[in-house]
Amino acid sequence: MKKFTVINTPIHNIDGIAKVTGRAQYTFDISLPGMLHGKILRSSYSHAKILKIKTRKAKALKGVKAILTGKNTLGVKQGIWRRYKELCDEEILARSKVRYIGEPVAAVAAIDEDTAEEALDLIEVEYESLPATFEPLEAIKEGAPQLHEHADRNINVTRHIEWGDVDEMFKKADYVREDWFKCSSQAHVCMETHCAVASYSPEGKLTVWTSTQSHYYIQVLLSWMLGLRESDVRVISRYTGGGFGSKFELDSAQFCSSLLSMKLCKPVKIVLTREEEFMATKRRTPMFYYLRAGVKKDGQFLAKEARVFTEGGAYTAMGATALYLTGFFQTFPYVWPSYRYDGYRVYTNTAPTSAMRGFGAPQATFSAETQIDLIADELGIDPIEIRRKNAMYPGHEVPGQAFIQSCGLSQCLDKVEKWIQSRGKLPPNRGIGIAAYGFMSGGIFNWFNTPYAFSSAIVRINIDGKVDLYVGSQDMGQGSNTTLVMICAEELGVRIEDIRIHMGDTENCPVDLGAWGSRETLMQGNAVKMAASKAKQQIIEFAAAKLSPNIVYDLDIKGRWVHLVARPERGISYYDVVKEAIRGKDGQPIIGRGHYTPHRKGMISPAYSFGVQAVEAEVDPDTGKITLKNCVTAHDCGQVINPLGVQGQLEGAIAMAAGYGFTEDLPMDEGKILNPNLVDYKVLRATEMPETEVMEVETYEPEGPFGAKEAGEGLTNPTAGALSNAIYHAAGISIKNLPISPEKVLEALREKNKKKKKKK
Amino acid sequence: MIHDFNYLRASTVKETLDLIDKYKDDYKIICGGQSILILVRQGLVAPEYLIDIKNVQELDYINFDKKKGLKIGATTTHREIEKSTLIKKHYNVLVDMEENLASIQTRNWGTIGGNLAHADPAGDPGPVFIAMNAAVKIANKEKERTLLLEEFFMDYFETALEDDELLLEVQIPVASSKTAIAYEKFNIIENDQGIVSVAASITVDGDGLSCKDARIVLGAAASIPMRAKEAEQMLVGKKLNDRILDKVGEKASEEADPVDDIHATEMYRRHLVKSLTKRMVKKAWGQAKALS
Amino acid sequence: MIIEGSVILKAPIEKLWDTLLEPDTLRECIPGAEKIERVDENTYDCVVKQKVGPISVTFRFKTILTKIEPPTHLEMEGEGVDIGKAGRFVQKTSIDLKENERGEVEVSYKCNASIVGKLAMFGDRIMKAKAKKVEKEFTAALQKKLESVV
Amino acid sequence: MEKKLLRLTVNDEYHELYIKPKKLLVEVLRDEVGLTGTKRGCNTGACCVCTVLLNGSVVKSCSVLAMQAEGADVTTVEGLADEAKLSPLQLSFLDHGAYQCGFCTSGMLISATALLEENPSPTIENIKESIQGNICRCTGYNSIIRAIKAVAEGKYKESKQ
Repeated sequence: MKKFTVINTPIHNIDGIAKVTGRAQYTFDISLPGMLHGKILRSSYSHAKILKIKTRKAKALKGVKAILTGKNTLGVKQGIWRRYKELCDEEILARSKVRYIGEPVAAVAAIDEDTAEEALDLIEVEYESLPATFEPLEAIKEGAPQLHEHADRNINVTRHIEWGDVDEMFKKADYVREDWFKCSSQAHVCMETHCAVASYSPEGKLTVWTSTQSHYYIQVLLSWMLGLRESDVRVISRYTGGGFGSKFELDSAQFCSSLLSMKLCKPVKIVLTREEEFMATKRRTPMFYYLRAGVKKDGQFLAKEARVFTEGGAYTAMGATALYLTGFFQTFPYVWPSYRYDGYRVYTNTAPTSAMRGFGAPQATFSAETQIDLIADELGIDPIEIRRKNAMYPGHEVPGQAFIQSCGLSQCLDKVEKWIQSRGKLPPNRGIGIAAYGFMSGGIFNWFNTPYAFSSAIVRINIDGKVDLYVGSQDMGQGSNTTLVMICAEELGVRIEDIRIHMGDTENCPVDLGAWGSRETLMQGNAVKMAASKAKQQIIEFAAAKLSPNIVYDLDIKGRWVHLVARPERGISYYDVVKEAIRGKDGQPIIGRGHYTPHRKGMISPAYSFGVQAVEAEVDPDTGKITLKNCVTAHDCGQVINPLGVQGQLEGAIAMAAGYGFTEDLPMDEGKILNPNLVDYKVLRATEMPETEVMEVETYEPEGPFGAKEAGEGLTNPTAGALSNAIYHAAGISIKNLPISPEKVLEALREKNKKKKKKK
Repeated sequence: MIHDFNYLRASTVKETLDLIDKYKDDYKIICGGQSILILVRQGLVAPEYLIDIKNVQELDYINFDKKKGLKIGATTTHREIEKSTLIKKHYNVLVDMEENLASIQTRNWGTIGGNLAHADPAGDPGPVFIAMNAAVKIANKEKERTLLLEEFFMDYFETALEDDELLLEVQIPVASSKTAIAYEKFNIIENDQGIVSVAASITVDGDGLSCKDARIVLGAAASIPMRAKEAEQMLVGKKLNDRILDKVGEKASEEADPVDDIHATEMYRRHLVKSLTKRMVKKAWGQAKALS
Repeated sequence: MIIEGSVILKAPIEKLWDTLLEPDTLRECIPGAEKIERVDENTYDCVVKQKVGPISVTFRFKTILTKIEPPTHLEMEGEGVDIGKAGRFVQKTSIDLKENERGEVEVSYKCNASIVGKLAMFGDRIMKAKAKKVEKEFTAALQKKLESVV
Repeated sequence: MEKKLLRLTVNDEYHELYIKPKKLLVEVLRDEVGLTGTKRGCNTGACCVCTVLLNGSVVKSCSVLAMQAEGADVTTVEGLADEAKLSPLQLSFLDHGAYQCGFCTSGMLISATALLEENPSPTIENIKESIQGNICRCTGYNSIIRAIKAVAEGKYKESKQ
């Protein structure tokens, strides 16, 4: 028999038919009887005191039902890093002070959106403008305007990581180089903007439909903010139109619609506009990176020092995690004998920066990989070779941080090297750049302070053999429902169509922390596998009793056939066993419970994915324009569960990460985002996509379900760095400031030519 | 938010002109609406009356006459121009231009008249039509008038249209058999609005070696699609070589009057004007030469 | 958005200074200025109308002189809103007058202006273009006005 | 503002509706006709997730005033399948994983339907151009391109269903 019957076959998303027929109902599509529509008034000041908010005129407008301000809240300062009080700093509806353009100051509910919007114009807010600060390197200076009373010099979070004797190792280095990098911001651009429909009933129960990556977090944060019992808040999220890290914190649509609904006892819907989405939801953290690296002549890495200043924006959000992860992944996926990292997250009067796919790692990978190619070039070593020499390997321990079990990095390097060789000699102005990367499979640190297991699942087998799988994870398009169904089917020995998944509802689903940090496959997957295994055990017990084989025989289920492992032809139909088993259990359906929380797995994650990406790009020396030609990725995500899903994640990540590399940016003027629309914010289109190829390197991860690891975010890490290296090899210029716009390329080419002339 | 308006649907030119005349104080014309609706939706434009001319069939035409040239009615969609066999045969540059103008969705509904009347200096048709020496026919209730397209554009989003006037038609004269036109825009995302664009029209002499006439038109390089007249002059009577191309590019770049914005600095735009001018002059010249 | 530039004028510096502070000067020179009135020593009430194609805005705002060092340095700031609620306008400007050895005065100015709100959504490109145009017209008018002082 | 009569046919069903003239086609389809398969993604006509067929041509339903669709035939994603029988493109999208979150999918399917109607054997370039305006933030487009190509190559003929 084949090793697997379900796993590693390309399965289309189990939500597929609903999506291709337009039947999938997103929060954006929900309409309830008597539903009102809400709009949010946002600050046009980057830093100001709120002196007075006059709502009388707005209230008088026909069709306006309620207007609420910060005064109508409990005044809770919330944050997703619940474990640390000082990191809970965001009120969502500001009470006395606004700290960025776009911060909510009032919320209106009216009979329709137009009326609500008209009312916004009638609300009069009296502000007292305060001096503001926008850049982390300015905001951290003595005397800069201070955003929060508790944060001197606007320092929000600091993070130090160190191992080995850095100073000593630098002394041993033959070659040391220093570089500064500037990593820009990026918008998530989920096609479904943040939205929520909240419905409060006089019994004291709040139901919120919302577009989210974690209904559990939203449930907990809402109950805290609104003074409700956790179980009296029900959060439902069946379909989510994209997340990418932007939808697992409490947002203004969720909070304001709930607040308005509690006041009116009527359903209230709030959908953020695309402009609000750009201006006032969270975004990728811009980082200023200082890197110093010391290596031996032969390319062996010795010492690395990194200092990072991140533009935090006005509130902590998930920024504390980004600060840690960027520092950790700065050394990835290499063995650095010594490393010192100091990260500073600095408050600024800009929209808060937070989680976005890759979570600090794309910035780290861009800077590290660009610098490694510069080092290799200086020492005359091939880019593949220098990476191979220092590559992480199975069994490596990152001191005090992580233990690497499975690692297919060197196989990835081999595959990409072969591909590069197959390209032969490239036409002029063309170059191939590579970047190696790794990422975590779910986080360990419990900053949310959940008392629950990180992931839980319940499997219930009905009389007809149909399996109800209850999970707390959230499918936002990444395909976790499909992955989990596959894991469940494989473990139970049934087919995909035997399983019906239930998710996205706090009332019916066990707790899971949600879809972020690439955690679902491993963490929720382990919980599902355990639940399925426990259910399976019950079936096998009955089957064993019925088949009464020699006690030394082992039973298993595959393809709905419960059988003796050693003699597969001896068995009994899964359906028959289930029927009898339920009868034998006094009519109780078969239920298995599973859960997963990592223990003794270091600080970061229980498992790490690895990979190498090669980008082939062309540079037009006349205009500086960059064209992507090929993007080839060798990826170790452990045992692949769904090849179609992995490919989708990979190609999607390339589009987003290439955008980060050369087209996407959020330029600001005094804290105001200058391109808050999809005309001026440049997302890659079909015409800009390079040819893509994915080469799987399968390893077995002992900690993952069936050996699987993450295949979601890590893929976002390499592209900007590989692109920067491709440009370096195509045109001999290194650009350390994202995004690599044609204008920057042209400027660098000019500089290069000037230097050349001087040399002559 | 869209403010309420009175919706008036016209089905003939006469009806339209009557409506315009009646409501000239506070109206806007909508046809394909691909530009105006964005402003209306933001609440930045809030007319009392919106006059819809999408159904004015009599302005939906593409006519070609060997002597009089090409005439395109104002309500003709971009897609009709792109797919017209007449245009493909006689004015292929327009097909190229249209194929790269925004999305198919926009081209299917957006019209040539609307595009020109919106007068975005980064629009594609403006520079190409000016390079072709196009004129526009305009009318009010009383009379019709014709003016050169290069005189039609006045400023950012401003045209020579008076409040009571309607754009009826674009007219493109027959070009000399030795004229070729090339157009390119620079952008990072294909079919996006140009950061800079250049159209060049080159007419060569009988021998095909020297330039008899040249028109160079710059898009997104000033408040209107502008001709680089001094650069044009430098070409007349000259033979094509790299030196002259360099000089012409330089000159066009000097003549341009671009702004700094998030997509490009002024200096970079000037550089692009130079690069594209060189490319387009060379390309058009090559094509013109092949004609002779 | 920063707008800066300078003009060189042949006139006595004191006279230029006085003219500069006249509400009439500003009203005549700022394109679209409909009203500029001095409310007190250091405060002006302003109404400025601007138009880009089909979009019209009318900003009503106060300008306060925050630093006055006659006859060489002037700083002012102001903010206000569009009466149609299209946006909020903020500006900070400094003006320096410097005499040179040829008896001319160089008037240099630096204005940091910003618009937040619906209007800003319209696009940076248009705003910058408009600002450039306004600046050109302003400089030309100011030059003319100050020259007439002589 | 007074409501006006709008007559239009959506997915072969005739509707007479009274609407405010300022309503956009997408709003009427979603709120009045009740077909929420067509989505909205921006306010600037830049993402094409609201793409529908209007008299057989793709348009952004957010950039067409509903009143302009008077007498027109509109096809939305809900009109692509023949009852339970999915269209070849829908099947191919499933097989190729040509969607993830699904929010852009209806627009993509409509664009692809229009392409194949006009050009049954498109090149990869033609396919890319046909969905050039449609933003997808999840898939990176290549799976969508493969899905459309597979249908063009005849892999989803009637018999396959």
